[in-house]
Amino acid sequence: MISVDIKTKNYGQTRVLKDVSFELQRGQCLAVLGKSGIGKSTLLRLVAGIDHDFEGTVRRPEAMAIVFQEPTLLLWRRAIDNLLIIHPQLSEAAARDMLAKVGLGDKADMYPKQLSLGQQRRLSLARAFAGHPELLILDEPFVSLDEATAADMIALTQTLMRELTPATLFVTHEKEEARQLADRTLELAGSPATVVPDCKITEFRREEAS
Amino acid sequence: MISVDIKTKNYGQTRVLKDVSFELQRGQCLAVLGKSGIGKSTLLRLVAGIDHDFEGTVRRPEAMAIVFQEPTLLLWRRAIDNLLIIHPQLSEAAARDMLAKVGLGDKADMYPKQLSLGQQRRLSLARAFAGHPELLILDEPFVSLDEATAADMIALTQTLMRELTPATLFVTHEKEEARQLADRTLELAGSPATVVPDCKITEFRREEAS
Amino acid sequence: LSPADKATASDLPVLRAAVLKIGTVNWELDTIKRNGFDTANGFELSVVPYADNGATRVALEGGEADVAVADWIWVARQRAAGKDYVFIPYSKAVGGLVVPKDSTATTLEDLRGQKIGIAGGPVDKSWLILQAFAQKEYGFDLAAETEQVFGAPPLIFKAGLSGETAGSINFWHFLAKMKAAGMRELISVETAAIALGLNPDIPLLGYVLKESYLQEHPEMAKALYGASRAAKDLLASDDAAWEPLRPDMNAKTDAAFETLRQDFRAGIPAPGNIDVDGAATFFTLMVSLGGEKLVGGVKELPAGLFADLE
Amino acid sequence: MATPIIRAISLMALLCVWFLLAAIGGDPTVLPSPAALVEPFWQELVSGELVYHLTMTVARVIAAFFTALAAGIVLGFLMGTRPKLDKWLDPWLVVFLNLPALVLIVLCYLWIGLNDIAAVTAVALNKIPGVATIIREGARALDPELKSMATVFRVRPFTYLRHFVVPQLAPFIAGASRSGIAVIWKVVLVVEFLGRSNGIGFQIHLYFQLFDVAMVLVYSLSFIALMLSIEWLLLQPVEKRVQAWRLA
Amino acid sequence: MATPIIRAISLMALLCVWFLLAAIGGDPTVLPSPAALVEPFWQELVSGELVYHLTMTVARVIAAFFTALAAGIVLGFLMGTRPKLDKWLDPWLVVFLNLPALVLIVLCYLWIGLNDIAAVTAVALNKIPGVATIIREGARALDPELKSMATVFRVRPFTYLRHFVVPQLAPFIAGASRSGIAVIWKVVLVVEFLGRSNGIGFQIHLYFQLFDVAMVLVYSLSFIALMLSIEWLLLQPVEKRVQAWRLA
Ligand SMILES: Nc1ncnc2c1ncn2[C@@H]1O[C@H](COP(=O)(O)OP(=O)(O)OP(=O)(O)O)[C@@H](O)[C@H]1O
Ligand SMILES: Nc1ncnc2c1ncn2[C@@H]1O[C@H](COP(=O)(O)OP(=O)(O)OP(=O)(O)O)[C@@H](O)[C@H]1O
Ligand SMILES: [Mg+2]
Ligand SMILES: [Mg+2]
Repeated sequence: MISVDIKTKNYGQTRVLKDVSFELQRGQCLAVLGKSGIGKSTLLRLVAGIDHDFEGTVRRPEAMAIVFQEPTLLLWRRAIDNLLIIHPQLSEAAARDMLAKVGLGDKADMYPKQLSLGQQRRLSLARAFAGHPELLILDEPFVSLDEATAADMIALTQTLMRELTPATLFVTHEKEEARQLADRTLELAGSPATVVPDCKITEFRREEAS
Repeated sequence: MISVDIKTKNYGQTRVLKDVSFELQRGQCLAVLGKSGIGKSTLLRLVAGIDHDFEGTVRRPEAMAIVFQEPTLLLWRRAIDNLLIIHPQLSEAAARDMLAKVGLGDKADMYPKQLSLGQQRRLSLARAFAGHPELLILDEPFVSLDEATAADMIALTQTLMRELTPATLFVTHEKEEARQLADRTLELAGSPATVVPDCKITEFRREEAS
Repeated sequence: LSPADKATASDLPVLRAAVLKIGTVNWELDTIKRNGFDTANGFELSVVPYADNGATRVALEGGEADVAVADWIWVARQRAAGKDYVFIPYSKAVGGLVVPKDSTATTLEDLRGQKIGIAGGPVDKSWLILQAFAQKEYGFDLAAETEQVFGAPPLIFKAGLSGETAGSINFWHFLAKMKAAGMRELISVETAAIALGLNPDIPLLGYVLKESYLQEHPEMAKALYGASRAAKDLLASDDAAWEPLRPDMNAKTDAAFETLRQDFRAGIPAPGNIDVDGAATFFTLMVSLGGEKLVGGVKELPAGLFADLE
Repeated sequence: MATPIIRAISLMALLCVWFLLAAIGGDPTVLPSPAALVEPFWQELVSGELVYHLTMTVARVIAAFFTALAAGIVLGFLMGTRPKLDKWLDPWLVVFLNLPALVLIVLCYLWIGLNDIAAVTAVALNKIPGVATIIREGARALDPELKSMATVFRVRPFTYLRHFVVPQLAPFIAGASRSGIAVIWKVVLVVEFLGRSNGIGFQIHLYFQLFDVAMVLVYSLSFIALMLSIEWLLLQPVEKRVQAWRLA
Repeated sequence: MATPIIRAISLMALLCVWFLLAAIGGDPTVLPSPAALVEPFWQELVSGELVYHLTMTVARVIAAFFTALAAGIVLGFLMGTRPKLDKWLDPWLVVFLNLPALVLIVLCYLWIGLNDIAAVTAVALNKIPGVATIIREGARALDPELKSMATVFRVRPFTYLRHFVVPQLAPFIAGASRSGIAVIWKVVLVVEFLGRSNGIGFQIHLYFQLFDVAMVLVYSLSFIALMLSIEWLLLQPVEKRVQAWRLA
């Protein structure tokens, strides 16, 4: 359903990514691992179609949702409006419901700057979950959250993945998170970064099964 | 050396903090725990003297350094200048050295937006460490970093704490991090948030010793 | 200047004149300087050109100039408002109303329901006199029954030529150009004034000085008047005296140059003091026509308005 | 202190300064004291002149303002977001930005005729480049991350403009409108004295020719009073709502 | 395509439009074709008139521009960052923003005298409120988080202004300067025809009175040509450096 084949991605003179390719079917979840600054967010931006300046091809569905590494909210619109503007087909009740699910039931009428950073991140999560994405892209979605809240969010993500069966691509530094959510992992390493050969798309479920 | 006694802190009608008080000597490190949105960042802003709109008193030293939850960099100045502008007494060599310590040795001449988020956070850390703070305030400084990098940063922080012996106040969601860095922890809970009574300033070292 | 002249010139009182750089008064001032009529009358003329009438008045009021040019109705208004301005006649040239070459209009009445372009604004003297004339002659309310377009002189000039307006009232050197371009004078203000029983020989335009200045230089009024007369006499009689002025006259053709020279000569007033009674009649008419807007609060000609020149 | 009280005191202070200057100057024909304006003002008000000319001017200002603002915002936004287009249009912008008002006004009058369409066109043409210049800077500073977000979520163009772009441009629009309306009204004054037969500019120029400073001030200040009320009754409340998120 | 080429083509296109309009209009006294300007231009250039008047005008524009910009930025910054001060000064700002240029110019001339100090003062006074209005919006939009950062690290006021405030205000300053210099030059034109005996404004008005559109255009376009070169040789390179971080 989505197929990614990136030959090279440069920033100016610097080559950042080289030969990264994978496929992902609906319902599948791929975790992207790699150390800070390796090129994970860059990869996600290429996949999402934000950045077209690279060599290679990406096939992606139309309906996408994204959680950036930073919340990226409309600071001048209330929390609830941040959902409704992005998803015009969403009813207000459904939006409030979604806010409640991420623990922001009582913050619907606040401006983003009136929320703590963790709350802003959850708002950004709610925004991604409120649509019907066929491809869900999450860039470190659960940082800045305490353990309990993070667990809630992971559970919520799992529910969503089960209900809507999007293809999911997500970045994390926590092996544990990857294990809980992902079918497979893809680790980036090197300079320019490329897929680590020996563990090329490790398949957890199978691993676990074996 | 620093003494904090906050009676109440309101945002508009909402009371967020109530009766939070503690003291901290030079060389000591206090970890602030609590779930997302409880009021940790708010507390840090009161202690840092950014927000004066509260009831209570705070005594703090002059020389402070802070790492905000978000990088908060001068986007229009190169990485190295982000250190030199804030610390005019710093030599350029020292600044480059500090950048190398946080793993940004080759990124000195980049603008912040050319860095990955994790790199930006490390730049923000470098900025805090480059001065001679008597009070060091860190708001979730090690998120968005992979395990190895995070460990490096924690080690760096420990070195700095040993050399400069600032009083340190830091927020984290990772119990493990708190254990590594902090002498004591302070957990916030409730609404309005206040110090959790039973574990009022748990003292790790003593715990460990016992 | 010869060295001897220079020595005397520096001893003479200086009269600073603020004038519109393209104004006709420049022709006279130029002639005065060129022929030494100023030093001959015991002063030295220094001309400061400005690009706008308002600017010359600001210069006079602000003390940067000692003399400017205006009509005496304006001066009367200022005098009534407490300024110590006095008036020395310069020109009686007045305008008229011109219509396009192929216009069928023969009298003002024929302009009924049409547009008239007016350069001087609603209190333009020519416009006021023509209104009175239309009223008296035909019982026709010119202001009410035509549409007026007030605008900058060049725009009125152009609108007149293009036929956008059925009639135009403009400043006289523009009128000269309009006539040179084939437009026809429907009626001259002079004709209208005579019909209204006014003395057409009363010069409307003149030099304005401050009494305070004249107190310091008591001879200056007569000296300026003397120099002005000398220049006029020369310009009236001697075509050659015009040749050096020609580059500044902005006359593209010989015909235009001729018209300008003729009109200037026609505007030279008779020598001597102004006929105060005639001026008073004129002023009363202006008060009744222009009202407060034109003359301010005054109803009668303020005393001491005209400098004594004899 | 309550805002209306501050405003009143502040204006009073301005009035006092004026009284003082008038007293020091000592020449009511140069700067009449505020008290000396009451009568002429009343007179013009009762005669209906003031209201008539003010209405004409305001109508022109409004027409030109909205034309210039709309066109300027669109142009500035396009140039700010499309560097290629910007390169092509920039020379034109500089030329029209610096074309003297007089030239544009005269050309408009000569081509379109001595009428209000020409007047309003001239004023709008005068101000469009100025608005575009300011808005272009704002458009260049738009947050690229929000743009990315909109791309991924396939936000509709209109929604993008309304909820993403306009709020980010708000300070630029506010600045351009405020200083823009002031410039427009000043150009309207020129337009009116060059070729219209009514309006404040016509009156001001008339009384300036007559050197009647009191009347010039009466007419100038009437418009300023109007602008003050628009500022307080319309602009500032709207701005407060739009900027609420900053202060929350 | 290389920028200089684009600029050349773009200006050529403008020239073509003008040629066309002139041809359609068919009346060289209303809009002469560009070719008809060559001779008068050359004549004014050789006689030294053009250079003389241009120098005078440019000197006034520069003096007024820097005065207005400096004062306007300071005022706007203070009003934008101090809501209390803003409340007090806002009515004054609105009044001076909307005071007709004519009124200020005449008052300055009458008080200070018909000299260049009065002229420059009048122009600067005319533009300060406009600059302040735009900068105020920028100051209101300053990032409070960076301010907090500066507070904690005890950044010196001068450093704060230079490295925190100015870069954030840069788009507003750029917008205010560009549109500001254009307005200033236009007001200088008025100032010159109302009370100076030289400068482009003096010449333009003069030739307008004579209905010599060719000369009016010669003088207008000389200044515009100067502005284009300043734009290309000075402003745009500076802007490019200042905004480098956005494009990196
Ligand atoms: N300006 C504001 N106005 C109203 N409420 C606010 C404002 N700022 C913060 N709050 C509220 O105060 C509470 C505490 O916020 P704070 O940022 O201190 O949380 P936190 O403990 O740092 O959370 P996190 O771990 O998510 O960063 C939150 O519930 C937030 O909604
Ligand atoms: N605009 C740019 N210009 C130059 N280099 C860039 C630019 N953007 C990113 N980079 C570089 O590309 C590399 C990859 O960045 P990216 O944001 O993809 O890292 P990441 O894997 O997401 O890291 P993190 O875990 O810290 O978020 C980094 O080394 C960064 O410095
Ligand atoms: Mg990243
Ligand atoms: Mg926080």
